[in-house]
Amino acid sequence: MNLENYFPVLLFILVGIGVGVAPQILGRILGPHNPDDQKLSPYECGFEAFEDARMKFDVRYYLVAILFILFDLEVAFLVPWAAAMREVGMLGFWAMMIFLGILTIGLVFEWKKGALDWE
Amino acid sequence: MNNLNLISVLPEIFLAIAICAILLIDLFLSDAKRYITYVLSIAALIGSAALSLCDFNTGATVYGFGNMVVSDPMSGLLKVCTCIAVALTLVYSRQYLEQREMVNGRLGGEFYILALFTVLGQMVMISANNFLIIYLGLEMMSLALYALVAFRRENTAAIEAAMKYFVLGALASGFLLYGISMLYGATGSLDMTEVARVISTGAVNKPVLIFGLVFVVSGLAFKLGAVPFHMWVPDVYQGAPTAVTLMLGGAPKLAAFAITIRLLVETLPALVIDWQQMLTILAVLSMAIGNIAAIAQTNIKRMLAYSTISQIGFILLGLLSGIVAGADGSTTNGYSAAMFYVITYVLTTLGMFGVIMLLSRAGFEADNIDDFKGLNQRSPWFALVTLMLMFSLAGVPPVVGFYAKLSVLQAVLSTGQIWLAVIAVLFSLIGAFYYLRVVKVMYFDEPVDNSKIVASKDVTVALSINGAALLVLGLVPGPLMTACAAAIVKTLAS
Amino acid sequence: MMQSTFPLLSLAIWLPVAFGIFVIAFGRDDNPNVVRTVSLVGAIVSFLVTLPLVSQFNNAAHGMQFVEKFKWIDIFNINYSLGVDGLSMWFVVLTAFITIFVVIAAWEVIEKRVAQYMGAFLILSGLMIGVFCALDGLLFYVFFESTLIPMFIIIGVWGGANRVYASIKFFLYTFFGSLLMLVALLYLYFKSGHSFDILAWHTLPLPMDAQILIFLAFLMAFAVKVPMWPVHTWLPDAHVEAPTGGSVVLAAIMLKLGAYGFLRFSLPITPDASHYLSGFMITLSLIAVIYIGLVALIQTDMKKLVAYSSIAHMGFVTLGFFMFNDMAVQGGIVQMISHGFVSGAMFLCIGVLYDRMHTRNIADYGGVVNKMPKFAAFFILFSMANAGLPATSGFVGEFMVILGAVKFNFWIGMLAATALILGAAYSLWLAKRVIFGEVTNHHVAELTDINKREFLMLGVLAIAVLAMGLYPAPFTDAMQTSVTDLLKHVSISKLN
Amino acid sequence: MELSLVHYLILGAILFAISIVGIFLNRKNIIILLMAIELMLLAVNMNFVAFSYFLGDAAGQIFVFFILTVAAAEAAIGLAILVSMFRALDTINVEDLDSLKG
Amino acid sequence: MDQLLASIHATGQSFLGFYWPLVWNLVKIIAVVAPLMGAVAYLTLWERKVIGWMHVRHGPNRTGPAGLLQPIADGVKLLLKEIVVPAKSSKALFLIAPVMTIMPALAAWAVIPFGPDAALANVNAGLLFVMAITSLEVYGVIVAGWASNSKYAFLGAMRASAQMISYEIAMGFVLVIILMVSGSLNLSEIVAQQTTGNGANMGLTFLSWNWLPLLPMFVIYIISGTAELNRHPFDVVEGESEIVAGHMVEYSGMSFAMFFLAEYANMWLISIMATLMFLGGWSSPIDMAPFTWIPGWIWLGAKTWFVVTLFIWFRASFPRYRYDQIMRLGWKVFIPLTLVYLLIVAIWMKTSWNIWN
Repeated sequence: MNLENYFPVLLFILVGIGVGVAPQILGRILGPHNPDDQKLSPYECGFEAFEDARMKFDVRYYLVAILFILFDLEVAFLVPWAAAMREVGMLGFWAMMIFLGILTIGLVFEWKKGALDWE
Repeated sequence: MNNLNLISVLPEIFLAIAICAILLIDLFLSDAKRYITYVLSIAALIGSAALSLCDFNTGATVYGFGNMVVSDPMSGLLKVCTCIAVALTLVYSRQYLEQREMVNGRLGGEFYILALFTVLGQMVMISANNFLIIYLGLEMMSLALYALVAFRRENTAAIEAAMKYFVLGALASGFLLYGISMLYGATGSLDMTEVARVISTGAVNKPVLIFGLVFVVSGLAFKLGAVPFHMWVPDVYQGAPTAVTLMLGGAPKLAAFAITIRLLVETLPALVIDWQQMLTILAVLSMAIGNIAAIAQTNIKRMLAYSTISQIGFILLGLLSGIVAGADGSTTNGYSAAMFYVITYVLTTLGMFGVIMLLSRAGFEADNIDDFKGLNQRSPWFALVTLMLMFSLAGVPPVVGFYAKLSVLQAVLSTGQIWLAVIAVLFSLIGAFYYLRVVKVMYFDEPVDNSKIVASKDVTVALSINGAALLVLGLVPGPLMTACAAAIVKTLAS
Repeated sequence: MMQSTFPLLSLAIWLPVAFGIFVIAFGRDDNPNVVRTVSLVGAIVSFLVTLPLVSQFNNAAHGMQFVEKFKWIDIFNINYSLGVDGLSMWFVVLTAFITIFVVIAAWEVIEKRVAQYMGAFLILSGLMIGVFCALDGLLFYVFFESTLIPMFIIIGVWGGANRVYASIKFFLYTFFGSLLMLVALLYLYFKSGHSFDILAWHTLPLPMDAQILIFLAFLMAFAVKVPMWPVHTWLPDAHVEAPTGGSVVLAAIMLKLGAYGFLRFSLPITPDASHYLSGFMITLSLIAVIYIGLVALIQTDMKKLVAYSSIAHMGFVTLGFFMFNDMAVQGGIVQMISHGFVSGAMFLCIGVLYDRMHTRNIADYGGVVNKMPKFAAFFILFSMANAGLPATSGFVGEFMVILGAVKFNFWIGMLAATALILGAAYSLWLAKRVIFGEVTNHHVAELTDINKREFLMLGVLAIAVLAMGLYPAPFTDAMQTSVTDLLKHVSISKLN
Repeated sequence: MELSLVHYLILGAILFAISIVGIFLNRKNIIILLMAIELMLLAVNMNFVAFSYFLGDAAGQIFVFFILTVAAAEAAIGLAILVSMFRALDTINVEDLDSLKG
Repeated sequence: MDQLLASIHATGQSFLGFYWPLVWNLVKIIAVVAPLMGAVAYLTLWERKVIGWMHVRHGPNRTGPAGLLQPIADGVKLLLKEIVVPAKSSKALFLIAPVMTIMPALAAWAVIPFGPDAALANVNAGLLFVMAITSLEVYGVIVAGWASNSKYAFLGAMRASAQMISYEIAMGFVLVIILMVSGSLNLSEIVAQQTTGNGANMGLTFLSWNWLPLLPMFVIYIISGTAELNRHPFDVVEGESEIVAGHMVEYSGMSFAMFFLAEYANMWLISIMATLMFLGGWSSPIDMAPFTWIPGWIWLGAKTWFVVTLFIWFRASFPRYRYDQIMRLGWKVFIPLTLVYLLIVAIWMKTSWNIWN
C-alpha cells in the first residue's frame, strides 16, 4: 500500500474545509452584525411559524434513501468486478450476471409495488 | 474457485430460484389468487426438502464453492427439517394471516417470500463451511425475520418487539463477528476446515483464540436465546404476530444449532475444554431462569418464550457433553442428542403455535393462557393435540420430548457429570408445572367463550399429523435418533 | 427364560390402549351408551386375554415367563422386553379385572365426556399392565410415567371441587420422584455397559455408595407412588378429589406400581443398600402403619379415611418387603393384591353413597342399613376386609407380614400387630357411623338400595375378597418360587 | 512511531466497547442505538482489515466488503422499523419501549 | 522543466526539511484551487451572459468592460453582507453546512488529472475517490436544511437529497461501465485507454473516445449530472416559486456564497469528469498536424468548457420538471437503462467484437 499518494488528497480536503471556513469568518468580520427578532425568525412568507419546522415528512423520502443504499451497494459490488473483469473469466462473468439478474428482479419488484412512484 | 461443485448446494439453489420466481409471480397476482403464492411457497419448500433428503441419503460429504459450503449428512437432515418446519408454519399461519390482512392488499404475498428467505438463510447457515458464509446466512435469515416481526406495522407491540429484536439481533451479529475476526486473526483463514487444521498444529496465539471464542460463544448464545443473552426472547415472542413468532421460534433453532456445531465442534475442537465450561454456565442459567420465569407468565407466548430458553438450556447441555473425537457409529453422544432434541423441540413448538393461531380469530389473539380455558369442551381433538405438545415439552413419556431429554441426560451422564444431570432433572420438574397449567386450563376449566373453533382442513390435518408425529416418534424414537447419530458421526468424521 | 410364542403380554397391554384410543377417537357424547358398552366390552376382552396368564403360568419355573423381546431403540440398546414372574403376574390380571369395575362404576354416574373418561381409564389400564410387564428399565419408566397423564386428566376433569390442586399435586409429586429414578436408570445403564435390561442389572456388581444413591433415587420414585410417610400427602388430596373410578384405580393399582418397583428394582439391584437401609425403611413403614392409622381414625370424610387407610396398608407392604424373609415378602405381595380388591371395593361403596347423597361427610350419614340393606351387607364385609378380619383377603396379607415381622424382630412384629387394632378401629367405626344407628336425616331416608349394576359389581368383588381370604393358595403358590429366588438373590452381596 | 497490529486491534476494541456502552447505557434515542450498532460493525471491520493487512491475506478485506453490505441492509431495516415505530408510538425513546414485560 | 522542478525540490528540502512535501503540496493545491475559483467566478458571469444572449439580452454589462468585473463585485458584496443565523437554528450545524458543501466540491479535484501525470494525486482509485467524495455533497444539503429549522429549508433539503441520491445510482452505473471498458479506476489511464482502438489507429481519435460506443451513457451522465447539481431543469429543490431557495433559504452573505461556489465548482467538476471519461480528456480529436499542435490542457479546457456550456444551455432551454417526473426519470428510466446497457457492454466485451482490448 502506498498511502503517500493519498497525502495530497488529505491535504486537499483540509484546504477544502479551510476554503469553507475562512470566507465565513471573513464575512463575519467584514459584514455588519445587527440582528433583530424579525431578521432571526425563519422565513415563513410573513406568517408566524405554526409548528416546529422539523415536522413529520413523507415516508417516500425515506424509501428513496433505503433504495439508494441498496443500489449504491450494488454499484460497490460492481466496481471491483468491473475493474477485474478481464481477469475473472467466464465464471466471474456469469456470477455477476446472476447477481444483476437478482437485482433486476428486485427492481421489478419495487417497480410493481409502487415504491418508485412519487405520486 | 476450482471446485465449484454446485451439486453441494442444490437445495439452496433450487430454493433461491424458486424464491425469485415466486416473487415475480406474486407481483402479478390479484388478492383473490393469492393462494397461488401460498401453494408455490409450500411446493418450493417441499422440493427443497426433497433435494436435501437426497443429499442426506447419499451420506456423502461434498465441499463446494471452493470449500465455502459443505453438504454433509448433518446439513442434509437439518435442511429437511427446516423446510418441513417452515412449510408447516405456513400451513398453520395461512388463516391467521388472511384474517389479519397480512397476505393481501398492499403487502401481497410478501410474507411468504420473506418466510422463504428465512429458510434460505437457514439453509446457507446449515451448510456453511466458511465464516463468511455463516455470517451471510445468518443475516439473510435475520434480516427477513426483522422484517417479519415488524410486519404488522400498525401494531405497537409488534413494532416494539421488532425494535428489540433488531437491536439485540444486530448486537449478537456484532459479537459473533468480533469473535470471528479474532479467530481469523489468530489463524489467518476464514475457511473453517483450515482454521481447525491451523489450530491443531498449535502454531496459534492461544489468548487471541480464547478471546475470540468468548465472543463467538456469546454471539451464539444471543442467537440461541440462552441466559444471560436471552432478554429479547420473551418480548419478541410476545410482541410478534403469532405466525412470525412461530417463524422465529421454530426453524431458526435448527440453523443456530448447526452453526454452533460448525463453529465450536468442527472448528474449535482444540478449545473444547474452554467452551464446554462456558456452555455449562449458559445451560444451567438458561434452565434456571427459563423455567422459573415461565411460571409467572400469563401470556402463553411469553411463557413459551421462557420455555424455549429453558429448552435451549437442555440443548446446550447436550452440546457440552459431546465427545469431540472417538465416537463410533453405534452409539449416540451429546451432539446427536442435542440434534435430536432440537429437531423434536422444533416439531413441538410448531404444533404449539399452530394451536395458538388456530384459537385466534380476526381481531382476537389467543395470547393468554386463559384463552385456552375449556378447550377440551370446544374441541376435544385439538385439546388432545395440545395435551401431547405440552407433555412433550415437559418431557413426560410416551411423547417424544421425553426421549429428547433422555438422550441429553444420558449424554450428560456419559461424561460423568451427575450433578448436572440432577440439576437438569430438577428444573424440568419446575418446567412440568407451567406446562401442566396449560393442560389444566384446557381440561379442567370451563370455557370463557364458547365460539366454535373454525379450522380449515389443511390445518386440521397438519396439526393432527404434528401431534401424532410426537406420539409416534415417542413410541418409535429409534429411527430418528439413529439418523441424528449417523449424521453427526459422519459429519464429524469427515 | 421362556420365550412365548404368542404375544400375550403385548396383547394385555395394547388391547385396552387400542380400545381406549378407539373410544376417544370415535366416541361421541350424544349417545354415551354406545361408548359405555364399547368400553365395557373392551375392558372385559382385555381382562379375558389376561386369564391365560393364570392358567398357563408355571408355578415352579424360575425366572420370567411369557417373555417377549424386540429391539426398540437400537441406538441406546433399549428393548421392548416384556415378561412376568410370580411377583407381577397377578397384578396384570388384577389391573385388567379392576378396570372392568371402573367402567361399570361409571356407567350412570359419569355424564359429561363419557368417551374421554372411559378411554382414559382403558389407556391407563394398558399402561399400568405395561409397568408390571416391563423387563427393560426404560420401558418400565415410560409406562410408569405415562400413567400420570391419564390419571392427571381423570382427577382434574371429573374430580371434585378442589380437583385442580389435587391433580397438579399428584402429578408433580410423582413426576419429581420418577425423574430422580431416571437419573438412576441412566447411571445403571452406563454401569452395565449400555444396557437397560433389568435382569442384567440384578447381577451387576455395584459399590456401596453407588448402591445407596441408586436406592435413594428409586426410593424417591417408589415411595411417592406407594406412598410412604412423609411423601404421602398427595394421596388424600388425590383420592378425595378423584372420581370414584379414579380413586379405585389409584388405590387398587397405582399404589402397587411403587411397591412393585421395590421388588423389581430396589431390592435386587441394590441388595446391600437395601439391607443397610432396611431399618430406615422399616421405620418409615411403621410410622405409616401406626401414625397414618391414627390419622385415619380422626377423618370426617369417608374417602379421606379410606385414603389414609390405604397408606397404612401400603405401610404393611413395604414393611413386609424389608423383612427379607419369605413369609413377609409374600405377605406384602398378597397384601397388595388384597388391598387392590378391598380398597377398590371400599371406594366403589363410597362412590355408591356419594352418587346418591353427593356428600362424603361421615356425619351426614347414619342408619343407612335401614334403607339399603344389601348395600350395608357389602359395606360391612369390605370394612371387615379392610380391618383385616380373618376369612377376608385383608387378613391373609397382614397376618403373613406380622408373622414375618415377628420372625425378624419381635417388637417390630408387635408394633405392626397393633396396627391391626387401629385398622379394625377406623374401618369398623366408619361402618358403625355410616351404616348403623337410626336414620339421621331425610336425605338418608330417601336413599334407595343398590341396583343390579352395583350389586353385580360389589358382589363380584365380595366373592373375590372372600375367596382370597379363604383360599389364598393360588396366589401364594404362584409367587412362591419367585419370592424365594428374589430373597436368595438379595442375600448375596454385590459389593465386590 | 510505527503502527503495529496491536494498535489497530486496540482501536477496534475501543470502538467495540464504545458501541456496547452506547447500546446498553443509552436510554434516550433509538437512533443512537442504531449508530452504535453500525459502530460495532465498523470495529469489526477495523479488526478484519488490520488482520488482513498484517497477514497478507485478502480474505479479510472481502469479508469487510460483505459486512458493509449487510450493515447497510441492516441499517435499512432498522430505520424502517424505527419509522414504523415513530408512526405507531410517536416516540423514538428507548425508555418508551416498555409495554412488553413480565 | 524537470531540472527546474528538481532544483525547487532541493531548495525547499534544504530550507524546510521534513515539512517541504507539505508546503510543496500546498503550493500545488493552491495552483489548482485558485484558478478553479476564478473559473467558478467567471462561470457565473458566463452563465448570465449566455442566458442573456439566448434571451436576446446583453447580460451583465455595467461592472467593468462588458461586465467582466461583475463576479468580483458580486463577491465583494456578499463578503460585506451580514451573516444571519436564525434564532431557532442549530447554530453549529448551520455554520458547518456550507463547509460540508464546499469541501467535497474542492477535494474531488485532488485526483483530477490535467494532463498525463499532471494530477495532484495520481491515485489508482481516482474514479472511486471522485464517486465517494461527491457523495458527501448531499450531507451539506441535508445539514443545511435541518439546521435552518425552517420549513422551506427542510423540505428543500429533503427534496434535494432524495433527488441527488436517486441520480447518483444511475451515475454510479455509468462510472462502472466506464470502469469496465477501461479496466482501471485511474483517471489518467481512463483517458489513455480512449486514445487506443480502431478509430485512434486511423488517426480519428475522437471516434475512439467513449462517447461514441457509450453514447447513451454519455447522455445519461450529463443529465444525471445536471440533476446532481440540482440545476435547471431539475432545480425544484430551490424552485423559487415553490420553496423560495430550498435548503439555502435562511443563508446570507458568505455562508450563502459557499453554496453558490460549491454549485459552480461542482459544475466544473462534472464537466471535467465527463470530458475525462467520455471525451478523451486531453487528447486531440484527430491525431494529425494542426490538432496535435494544440497542447493537451487546452483541449481539456475546451472540452470542459463545452460541457459546462451545455449545462447553461439546458437552463435556458428547458422548463422545470415536476418533482415526480424527476424521480420517475431517475428510477424508472435511467436505472433500468444503465443496467441494460451495462449488460450489453459486458456481453459485448465477451464477444469477439470487443473494441476495448
